[in-house]
Amino acid sequence: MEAYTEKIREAAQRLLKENKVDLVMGFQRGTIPMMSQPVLIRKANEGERLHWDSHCGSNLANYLPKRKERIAVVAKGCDSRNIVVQILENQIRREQLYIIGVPCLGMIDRRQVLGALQGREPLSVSETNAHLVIQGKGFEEKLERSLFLQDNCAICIHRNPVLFDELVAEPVPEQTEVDRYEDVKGIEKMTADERWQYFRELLGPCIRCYACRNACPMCYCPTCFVDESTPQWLGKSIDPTDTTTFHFLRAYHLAGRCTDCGNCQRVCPVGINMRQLNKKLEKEIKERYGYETGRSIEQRPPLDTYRPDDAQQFFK
Amino acid sequence: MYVNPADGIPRMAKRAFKKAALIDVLNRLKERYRLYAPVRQNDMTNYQELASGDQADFSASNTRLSPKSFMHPQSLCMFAFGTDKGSDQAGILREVEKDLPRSVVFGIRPCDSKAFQLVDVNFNTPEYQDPWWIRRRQSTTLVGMACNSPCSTCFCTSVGSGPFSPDGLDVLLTDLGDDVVAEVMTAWGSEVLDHADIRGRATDAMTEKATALQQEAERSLGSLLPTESLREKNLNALFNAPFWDDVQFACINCGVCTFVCPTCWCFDVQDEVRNQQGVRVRNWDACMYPLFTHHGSGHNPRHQKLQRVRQRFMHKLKYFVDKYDRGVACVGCGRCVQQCPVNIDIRQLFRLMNDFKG
Amino acid sequence: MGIEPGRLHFSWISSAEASKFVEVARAVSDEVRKTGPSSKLIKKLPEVA
Amino acid sequence: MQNPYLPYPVRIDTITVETEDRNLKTFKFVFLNPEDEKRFTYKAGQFAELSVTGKGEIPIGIASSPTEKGYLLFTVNKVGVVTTALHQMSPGDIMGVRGPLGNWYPWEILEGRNVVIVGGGFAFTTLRSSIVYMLHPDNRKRFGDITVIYGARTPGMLLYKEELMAWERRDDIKMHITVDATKDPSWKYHVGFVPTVTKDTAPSSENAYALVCGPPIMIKFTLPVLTGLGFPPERIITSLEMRMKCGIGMCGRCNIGTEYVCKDGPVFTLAQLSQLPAEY
Repeated sequence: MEAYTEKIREAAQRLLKENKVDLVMGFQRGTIPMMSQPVLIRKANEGERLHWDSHCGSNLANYLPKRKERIAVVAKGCDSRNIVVQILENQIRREQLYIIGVPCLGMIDRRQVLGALQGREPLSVSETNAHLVIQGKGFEEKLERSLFLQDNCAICIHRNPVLFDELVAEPVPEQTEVDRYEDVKGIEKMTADERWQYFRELLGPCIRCYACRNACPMCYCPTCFVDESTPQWLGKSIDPTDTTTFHFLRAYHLAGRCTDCGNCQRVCPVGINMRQLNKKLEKEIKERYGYETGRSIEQRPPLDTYRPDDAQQFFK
Repeated sequence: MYVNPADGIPRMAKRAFKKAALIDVLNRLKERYRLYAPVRQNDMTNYQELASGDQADFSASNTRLSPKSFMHPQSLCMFAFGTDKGSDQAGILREVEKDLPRSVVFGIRPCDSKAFQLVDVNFNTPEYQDPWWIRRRQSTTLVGMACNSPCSTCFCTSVGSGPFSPDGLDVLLTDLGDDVVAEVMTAWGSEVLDHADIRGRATDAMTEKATALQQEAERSLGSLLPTESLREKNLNALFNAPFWDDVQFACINCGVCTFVCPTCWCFDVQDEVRNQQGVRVRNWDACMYPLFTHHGSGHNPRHQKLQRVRQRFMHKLKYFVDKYDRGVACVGCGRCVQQCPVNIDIRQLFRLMNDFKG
Repeated sequence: MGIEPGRLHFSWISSAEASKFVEVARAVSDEVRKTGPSSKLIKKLPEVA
Repeated sequence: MQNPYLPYPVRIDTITVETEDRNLKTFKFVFLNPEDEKRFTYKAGQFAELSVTGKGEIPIGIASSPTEKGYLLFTVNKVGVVTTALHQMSPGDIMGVRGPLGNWYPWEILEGRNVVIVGGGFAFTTLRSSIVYMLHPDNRKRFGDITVIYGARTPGMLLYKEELMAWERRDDIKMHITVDATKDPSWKYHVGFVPTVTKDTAPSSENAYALVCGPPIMIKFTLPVLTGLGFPPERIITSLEMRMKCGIGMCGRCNIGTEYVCKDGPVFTLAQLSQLPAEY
């Protein structure tokens, strides 16, 4: 990880010094364990602020849409796929970007670690390739890194950036033996009523803070449908019908656009796994159109193209 | 007008009970009160009404969500109305009766009770009194639990509170391990202890142990965040300080910090109508959202993220300080530090703002 | 989502296909009527404090 | 305990279309309960929340004067959800008025002074209230010279045209009505922007206060003119607009720095505003 940090700093300083970019988007070390903060660097001498570790789960593509500058951006596999979609959707131009790709072994799920510590507070966390070493008041724990990945990272099959100008390390091996849709298949097997109940409970704790929406690099609409006032589509209270509608509609808006970067689930203050909605749609798109989101800027997404042989068995 | 029952009542002798009897205490209170306590659900602890079988859990320093919704529910029905033009009541609002039996929030932390006192200055003013806030304040007894082991993100001692502070509480409990010391602050508090049948006197040894725990907890919070210069800082200079640009970059403009904050009180008012029946509802709102200040004309005085991020911190650490002269609008619970998805840390803002030269 | 099967239909009808529209509309309304009144995603007055 | 969020029920008595684009209407409300009218004691410069059930509330300056008994006047521009609903209502409909809210022009201080009123467009409502208040026979002698500079884009966009003409004919008030442009050959008043007319007519700043309300662009260019005429910032008074909900300083959205526009304002002197962040 330290090697990654060194490479990122070196690239940032070089690019700024050579005036290849106007600014660099990366991460700085967090103020609490297992956290990091997205940071924007404009001067080469500020490059030392940049940092990398397994707690850089935020998706920096979220900060790109509509920016005009020449930007170097640090991107994991998922982030790079979001950048691809943003380029396809004309939110940013490829020529503006210098992508510092980070081959990724998965980001740590802070909440899972905190859960495993059962109330004991981590005061410092360090990592090796295989382990997290957690120190707190009167204890030290060594946790196996692979058991504490974010849910989306554990089933990620594109860990290496798909679009980049340089990589900070050799590509990592991709995971091949994972079933991305195990949970979705379980939900598909439910009856309509069971499914309804399941989603009610899944989304019940939602406090409508919109962190999931705002953390999503694909949620860049100038005015979100929940914020429209003429007409107002949705109530603003925590009424379950409104809350459910918000999550369902947002999921549909992301059909064929979500890369499962997991940022929505990561930021949710009440721990809702709304990714299950997105993954169902991802599965449909993959099965019907053979399309995986954000793999290439050459290929238009299936939902903005028409082919006579498009699957349409749901039409009557 | 709401009067804080703490006013003018001397602190009474301390009582004590065996911690093993806590379940009995809660059961007795359940018979007399609507009883709320922290309950663990998966990896988070939150307040909920204790139903039979629920186990109260006081191990978390802080609940994930603050207890502010006891006084200021996230969504609250203010008025009801009919929209049938044929009715003589069309267009007329009527208040909705609320079921507000005497309640006890058991195990609230001192920072959170202090937060209620701070928010009182917004909802209970000389000119206007917010009926819903005040009725809930009046119907709720706060039984606090001192914090023996504050988190590393806690900073209550920096902002005029403390892990053992009795501010805003009716009773302060201290967990000594085998025994629990109960210090009564108000008549409401003494009533709760009577109903819980907690009558034994705390021994001197217990009191000494509680004091030692207090000192240890306060010491563990470390050095104080700087706040002493906030008041004298020039408001406009601070407003125009260059650091806001750096502070705001990471912000994604979600409402997490404001929704988990025990002192964020902003709300929106919305009408909803179904089948000629309508309600006027108020919902938590947040200064992080562009819509919060968006004029009907399209003009928005805070259309940029920087302006909204600045508003939140300026409000807590400067506007509130200047307007009410009772310190910052922050109780140091650390929830926003823990929950901000992009690690914007209010403790950094204390330093930046307090130490700003210019 | 848990919406009963039979409540949601998709069809592709050109603006020139008036008779197909009538046909589909009739078929859809018949089928939806068979499923009875919906109990899901029905917005009532907000269920709040 | 009086619930400060509960509006007084009122009946719409009359609705007058004010402007040629029909976007501004003046609503005359009569209280359903006479005791509510007694509670609603206001001063010129205050506002109220107009409540339309099912749509919400909207803060609007009170256009009637405290000297006009038995009714309230509000002139409403159609911009958003509530104002559009309001524009679709009819005389006889019941709705709500909550207030009076906010502070007022400093009548205690204005007594014995010359008053210069500068208004633009549809922001003339509380200024109308002020003029009617000062011109009332009981009050007129309490004030010195009254000068009014009021402009709109065209003659058809002026509010309260009949009253403007009536004031024109009086000799105890100096009227300078202006329009940005007009093709009407019979227009016998000023043509030009409000700041220019202010500069040209040059009302004296001696013992005078200026009340200024209008669109931001008008305010921006008028303030330097008034300063040039010798008005110190303490004697230039304006009224601000903000998105509001509660109107009583609780919902948190309308602050400029430490001040809630709904409760601590909407009336501020230029001197006060200079101490606050320029965020409005």
